[in-house]
Amino acid sequence: MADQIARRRSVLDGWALPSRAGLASLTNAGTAARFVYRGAPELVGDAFGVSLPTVPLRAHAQSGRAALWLGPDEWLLLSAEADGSTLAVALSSALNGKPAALVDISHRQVGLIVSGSSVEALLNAGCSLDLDMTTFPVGMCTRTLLAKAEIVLWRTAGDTFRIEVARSFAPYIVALLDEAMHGIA
Amino acid sequence: MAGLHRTNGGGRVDRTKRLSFTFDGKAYEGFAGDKLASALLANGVHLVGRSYKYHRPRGILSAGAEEPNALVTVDRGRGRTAPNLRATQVELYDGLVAESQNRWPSLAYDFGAVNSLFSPLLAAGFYYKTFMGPRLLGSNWAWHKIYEPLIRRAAGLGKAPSLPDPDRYANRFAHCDVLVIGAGPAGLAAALAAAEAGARVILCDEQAELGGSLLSEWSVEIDGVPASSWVDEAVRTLAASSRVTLLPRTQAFGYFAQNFVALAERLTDHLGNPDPAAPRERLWQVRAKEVVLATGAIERPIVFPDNDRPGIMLADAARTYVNRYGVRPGLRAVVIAACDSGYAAALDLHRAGTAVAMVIDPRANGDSGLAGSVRAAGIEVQIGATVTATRGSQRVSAVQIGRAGTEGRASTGEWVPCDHVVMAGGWTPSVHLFSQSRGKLAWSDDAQAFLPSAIAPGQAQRSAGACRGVFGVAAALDDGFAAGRAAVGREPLGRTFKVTHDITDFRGIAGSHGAGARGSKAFVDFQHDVTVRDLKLAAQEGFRAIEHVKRYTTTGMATDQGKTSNINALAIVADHLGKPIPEVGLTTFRQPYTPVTFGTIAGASRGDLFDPVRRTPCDAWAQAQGAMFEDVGAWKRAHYFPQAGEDMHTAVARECRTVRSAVGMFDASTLGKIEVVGPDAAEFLERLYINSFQKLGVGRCRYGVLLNEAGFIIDDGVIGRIAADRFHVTTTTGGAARVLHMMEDYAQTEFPDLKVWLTSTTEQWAVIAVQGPRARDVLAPLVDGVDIGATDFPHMSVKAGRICGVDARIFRVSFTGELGFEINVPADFGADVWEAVWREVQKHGGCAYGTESMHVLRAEKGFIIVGQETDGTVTPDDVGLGWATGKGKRDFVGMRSLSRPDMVRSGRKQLVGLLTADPKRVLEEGSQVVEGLRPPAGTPALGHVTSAYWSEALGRSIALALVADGRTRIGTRLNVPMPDGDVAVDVVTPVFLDPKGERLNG
Amino acid sequence: MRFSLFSLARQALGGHARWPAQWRSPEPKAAYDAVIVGGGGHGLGTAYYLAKEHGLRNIAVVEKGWLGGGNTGRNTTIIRSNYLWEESEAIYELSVKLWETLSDELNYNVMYSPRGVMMLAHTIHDIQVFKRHVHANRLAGIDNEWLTPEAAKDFCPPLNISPKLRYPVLGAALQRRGGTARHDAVAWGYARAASALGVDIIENAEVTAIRRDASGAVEGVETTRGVIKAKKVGVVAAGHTSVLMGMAGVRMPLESYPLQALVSEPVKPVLPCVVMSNTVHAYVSQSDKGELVIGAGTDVYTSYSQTGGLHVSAHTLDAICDLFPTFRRMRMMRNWGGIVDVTPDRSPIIGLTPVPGLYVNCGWGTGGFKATPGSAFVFAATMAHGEPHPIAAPFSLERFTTGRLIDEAAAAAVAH
Amino acid sequence: MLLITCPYCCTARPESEFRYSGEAHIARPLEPATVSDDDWAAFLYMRTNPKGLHAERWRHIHGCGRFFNALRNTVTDQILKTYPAGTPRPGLGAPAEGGR
Ligand SMILES: Cc1cc2nc3c(=O)[nH]c(=O)nc-3n(C[C@H](O)[C@H](O)[C@H](O)COP(=O)(O)OP(=O)(O)OC[C@H]3O[C@@H](n4cnc5c(N)ncnc54)[C@H](O)[C@@H]3O)c2cc1C
Ligand SMILES: NC(=O)c1ccc[n+]([C@@H]2O[C@H](COP(=O)([O-])OP(=O)(O)OC[C@H]3O[C@@H](n4cnc5c(N)ncnc54)[C@H](O)[C@@H]3O)[C@@H](O)[C@H]2O)c1
Ligand SMILES: Cc1cc2nc3c(=O)[nH]c(=O)nc-3n(C[C@H](O)[C@H](O)[C@H](O)COP(=O)(O)O)c2cc1C
Ligand SMILES: [Zn+2]
Repeated sequence: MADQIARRRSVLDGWALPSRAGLASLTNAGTAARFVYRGAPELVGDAFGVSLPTVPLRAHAQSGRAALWLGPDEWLLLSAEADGSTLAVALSSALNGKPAALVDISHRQVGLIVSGSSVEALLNAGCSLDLDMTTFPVGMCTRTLLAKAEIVLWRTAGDTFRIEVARSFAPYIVALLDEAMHGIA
Repeated sequence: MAGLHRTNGGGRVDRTKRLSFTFDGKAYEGFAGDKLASALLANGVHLVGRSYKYHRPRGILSAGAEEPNALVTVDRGRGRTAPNLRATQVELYDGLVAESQNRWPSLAYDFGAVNSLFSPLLAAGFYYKTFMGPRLLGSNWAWHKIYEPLIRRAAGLGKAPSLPDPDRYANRFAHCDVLVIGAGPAGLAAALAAAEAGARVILCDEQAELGGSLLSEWSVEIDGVPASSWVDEAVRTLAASSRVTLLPRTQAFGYFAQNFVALAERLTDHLGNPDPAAPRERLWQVRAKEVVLATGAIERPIVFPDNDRPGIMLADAARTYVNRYGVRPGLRAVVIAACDSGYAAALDLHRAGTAVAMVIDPRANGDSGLAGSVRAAGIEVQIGATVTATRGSQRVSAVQIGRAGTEGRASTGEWVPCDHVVMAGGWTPSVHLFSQSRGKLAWSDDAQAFLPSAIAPGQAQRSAGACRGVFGVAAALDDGFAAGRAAVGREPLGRTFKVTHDITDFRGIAGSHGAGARGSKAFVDFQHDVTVRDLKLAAQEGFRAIEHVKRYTTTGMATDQGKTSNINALAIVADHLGKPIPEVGLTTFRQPYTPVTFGTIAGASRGDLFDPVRRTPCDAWAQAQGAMFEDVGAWKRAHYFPQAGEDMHTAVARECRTVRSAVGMFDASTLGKIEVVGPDAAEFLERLYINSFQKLGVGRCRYGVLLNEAGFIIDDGVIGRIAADRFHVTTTTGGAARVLHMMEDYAQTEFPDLKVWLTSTTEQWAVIAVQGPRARDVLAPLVDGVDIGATDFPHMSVKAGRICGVDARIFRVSFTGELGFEINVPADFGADVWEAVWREVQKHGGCAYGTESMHVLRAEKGFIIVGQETDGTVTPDDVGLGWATGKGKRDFVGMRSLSRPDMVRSGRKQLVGLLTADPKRVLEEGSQVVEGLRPPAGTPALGHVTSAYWSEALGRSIALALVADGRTRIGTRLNVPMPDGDVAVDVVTPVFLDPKGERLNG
Repeated sequence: MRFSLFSLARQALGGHARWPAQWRSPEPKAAYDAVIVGGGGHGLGTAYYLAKEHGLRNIAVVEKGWLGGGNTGRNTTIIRSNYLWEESEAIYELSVKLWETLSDELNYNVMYSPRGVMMLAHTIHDIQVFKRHVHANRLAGIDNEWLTPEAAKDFCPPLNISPKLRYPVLGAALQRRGGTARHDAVAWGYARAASALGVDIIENAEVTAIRRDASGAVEGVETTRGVIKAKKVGVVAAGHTSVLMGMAGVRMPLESYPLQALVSEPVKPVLPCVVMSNTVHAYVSQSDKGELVIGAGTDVYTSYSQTGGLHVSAHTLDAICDLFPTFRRMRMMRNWGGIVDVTPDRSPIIGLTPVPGLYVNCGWGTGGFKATPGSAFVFAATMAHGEPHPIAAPFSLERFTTGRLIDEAAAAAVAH
Repeated sequence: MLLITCPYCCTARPESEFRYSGEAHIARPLEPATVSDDDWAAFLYMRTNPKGLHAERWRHIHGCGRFFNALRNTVTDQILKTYPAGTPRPGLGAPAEGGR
């Protein structure tokens, strides 16, 4: 029996996340349970508590859980709980034997919250999408690029986005947004 | 600082704000709002540069981006040096330090001017014809040793900075409904119209102030107010709208497919004391639904003999200096007017107090409506006359007037003394961006210019104002307004602006107006010193395509890209060939419109932002231990862990020894991992890999080899079956993304019938390899929920269990030949679990080892590294992996290629081991293997050394090599020729250690 | 008229009025013994060597635009022969040997400038690959040497060898005989020399069809300036090869991509050699006129547009600025593109085709300028004799069926 | 930077989100083992490489991850249609999309 229990250490631990007064700031979204679900959306049933969006580039979110459309057979399931094992069991048993794939990726990536009145300009330093509210409304999500790193970008409020990024790319994203803060006004 | 050359008031400079600056070390003063050029002119300085080839004295020709002559270096110190800036664009700030270029020892006394003596020799293309002999010391000797170095030293304008650039550069992607480029009357009106309709508008102009040519107007009134006040009001209106982005100091430099336009914004160069942390420039990458090009037109010089002396200037520039900057460039002017802007300039100069000696109009029937006003001002106007010669060493002092059409003949016309010559050759619409967007240009006889015609497919744009030949303020405003409305899908309103004192004749003339007497030069391309004679010589020598003329004479190839010269050059060539201009055609417009700073394009990509630095969860520990790292793809991997006093070789020897004798731990987190899930997962892998997977039991692993369809190895890795429908596939570090992409390709497009899904889990898991006879002892106290004992957990199996209380996938695999495990834990636990394992490892006298030891350990076992033993030309059989091929498989990716003739021939290179006769000698990777001793140059190689190490376990060097028919050569001696002599090697099987694999069981 | 300092001086006295056209511009004849399609360096060179070495004088070069307007006039002019495989070494080294005397041979100064080509290694893998080249080249008698980072900096002072670089310079392979040449002069020099030997050079004539007789053999070409008969047709059309071979019903293992290059404003000499880095994608030298000549990458998609995306040049400038931080304030003056025909193994195709009488020389991709003289020399021999010159033989079309590829890409990435 | 309409995301995205994957409609032989060397070489290497309309494969790799096909004019780089992988090359009867 192990006499030591490992602690969790996020790749963001120890990083001073940049902000620029009044314009934009970056915060750690904190630990979350994450799954990639691939297969037919209806197979998940009610097990997740949030229905899987079938409209492209949409996220459904409700009481700490969110399902983000990533592709026609791929969703990112996010849950604001640190330990996803119960959820994993629930989902697996709902899927039991059905042709689909559920993969736990809780540690694969981290979440960053970017917000502020200049959030669009800040993100547009590296993201080439049109982030205007008319073309990228609240509730829209997509996989895309932020400069040289792939991210999932999700608008959670008018002036707030959540970025999901693979853990080894997180320092790059933070440094890039730090640099970009010099260029916004 | 009133001085002779400042007007008494007027203009857009702020006369209350004096700024001091230096040019070539001499101190001067100017006003806020001045450009370096206007401030120099205000101080009576005309000589600002030397030409490229002949080092002729040159002055300020224009007042804008098209300037070919007045190039300076601005130095702000500490790496903030910028060569080749146009003085006409450099905004004055207090303390500005500018230097002239391409002269030695000084601008006034330039030694390079001796080139003028040789100028008869330096005709177009001269260097192709000479510098080939003498052949004293072999062909080309003199060229290499004498001429080329001389030519190089003479070439170039400014000097490249010698210190790294400390500034930052920003980037912004933007989208809009309408991007308006150019903020003259046409652009402002277009922006107003689009903004009125509520559209998202970006309006950019390369100049510091919006307003374009209106800023240079004195008498024009628009809707009852002076042009300049109208501009201020229009800008205020636009600025008030939140949907409008105004970008002064921003040139649109590139127009790409699908309305993608690149803009470069200057942010700090105009400031005296910029924040050193603020970005210097910003790249805007704009995707616009519609683009309105309102880029105006550029005035052409008139080509007459010695038309390049300082003091000779474009008419529009003269008007701009007088009207916008309150500067009188000369005291006594001669105006050559082939269109209205010349007459207008005469009036403006006259009003500002310059004595206008004469206006001459080279057109036989030159009848400007303005001639009357000019005469009324008491200025003599000569029609059908031109300048046939000029005088003045560092500034024009007189011009000789002759009849137009007296080309080439010495004329005996009168000499008119002057210190300023103003020329208005006509206007060339700025179609650069339109043409870059791959729109078609058509020659207009009417406008005597190339104008935008068909728009390229996929682009949505319109041109307005002078850039499409619609001249005159009123017409430009109306045209712009209509374009702005059309861009947002509205009907034209038929709005007309009321404009007084407009001028409308901008056509002018193009071509040469006299090459002049021998010894004189009529310049077409000022910056590259291309004369009328050069152009004619090119045509005479058979360079008839305009593209050939350009390349043979270099006309239009200087930093101004021929903005003022291309049409004149074209007209001269057309005239010489007796062809109409459109038949001769134009050279290609390319980005950038004017030069763009490298840094602006590179942006934030420097240092660690050049490419993301990927680090593993265990990396901080390795850094703290003083590990040395190597780059593998974007990853930093611990290469070795030197202890005090150790170099790489001693560290690696120690690490290897420790693994073989006790235990070592290794961070394998960078290995690619793909979770392959679905009822058809096994069948899918069966079709991709050479191996069989259908029968692989749950909990078992297999070494998989992946080929491309050409039959060559591209990746490998251990694949574990986690459940009937779930595999944990590992790939090489560098191959992870490539393999996943390839798998998706086959899953989606070749085998869509299979129910299988792929998910990257590379970063989900931290992977800690524990290898060595004590590996099990290390792990035993840490794991629970799983039996890692020998019987229950054989080599090549995988189990779920817990380590340090954390759910883990534990593999029993070995890349060292020792008893080994690879622990996969969720990445956030990686660092802690690593440290826990480390504590155990230390108890057993173990160590952490890096990639170098990993390479040695696997080489001792003859395991290949994809990318080292393979190079994209190697089949499984070549490296002895034929055994891995699933028996009886009908197909897998690359299988068919393995039976192509070249794959089954004899003589293929095969993996073997090499042992040097001298056991201490470590071969060099990449060295060649041959048969005989002292091979003469040209001896074919049998193969090459792929891996070579000092093997601590064997106490000697080892090497792997790919050698033709290598397996049949086992037992023979070959030679590796090195610069210091031959190295004898014996060919052996590639497994150096424990061929039976007994150590796997610890 | 021979070119020399003497003739230049004499002509100067006469106001340069008597220089003749450098090549004749005749009307096309109805038939020739051989027609070369494509007036780039390779095509013009082929015509020159056919006339000079094989006595074939009744031949024509047919060019759709202006001579040298294809990739010959668009490339970054890097010349080197330090390739990996023996087949490649042979043809590129033949070329370098010809470059060394080409100005004399053609009586046209092509400004071959062996300033040294330095290829930077940034990873251990790079070191392995470049050392393999160094050893292979040494065995073949081709100069190529290994430099430490310090030696690399000595050779090229503005180079950044700081270990803090994102991808630090770990060493370099240097070929001192490598360098650059004046691209346009190569086309003009071959044209002038070929024309003097009787070759007809026909510009503004686009080949629109390839005629074959009943037996399937080549009979001639149709052009926008009329039909031209010939029993031998050599297609040397670089990026347009697939289009031309398609006219004869032959599918090719080629894809045509836009490849970009750019130049900075001219500055006084700062960069004494050619620097290449495949890992970070930077290729830079300084021209005789002072511009930094920078090679960018290809776009990812096939295209005949002769332009390319901004991100492609941006990617290169990122790398240039990192390797040469003093160049960050330099400015891009012009950016352009060419169309390069790329083979699966990044080696050229030289030789016979399934159509009797039809020969092809293509697939030089991003790196064929350096090969111009050698390629033309062996292709001329191949066309003259109807069988591959020994150096050309390995570069046959059949290799794609047998699998005997000459893969220069696998080991080396881009090959300028 | 081309703008490509992904048929799965139903929006136009910059080329940087995509990976080009060569000519479309080159089917992998169902029984490779029975194919001649020549035909296998044709499958591996021979390409149309047309100057004009090109049916080609793209993957929205930094988006939805799907492969799809596009009809693009290689002279103008204009993309006239995008369509799912596995469906036949469409005609161009319908007005061109992807451009204006
Ligand atoms: C940006 C860039 C950088 C490069 N850098 C280097 C480098 O540094 N070093 C190096 O060695 N190589 C380099 N290359 C590659 C090199 O330029 C080419 O491999 C080489 O120039 C090809 O020469 P060519 O004579 O075969 O082709 P081209 O010069 O392209 O000649 C082919 C000719 O065929 C003509 N043609 C096409 N179709 C027809 C038709 N139907 N009828 C009549 N004529 C036709 C074309 O108009 C063209 O003039 C580079 C290429 C580019 C584009
Ligand atoms: N001052 C004169 O003598 C003069 C000269 C020419 C035209 N005009 C008058 O000007 C009117 C034409 O107005 P217009 O609006 O068409 O042209 P304009 O010359 O007034 O404005 C064009 C503007 O575009 C800007 N520009 C050009 N290329 C650019 C680029 N790539 N990026 C960013 N900005 C760029 C220029 O800086 C300029 O401000 C006519 O009324 C004509 O009568 C007057
Ligand atoms: C080695 C080299 C150097 C060049 N130097 C210059 C230069 O100094 N000035 C310039 O305007 N163009 C220069 N060019 C680019 C040409 O002007 C032109 O862009 C190129 O030949 C492609 O032709 P196109 O742009 O007309 O399509 C150079 C091209 C090459 C290949
Ligand atoms: Zn998509």
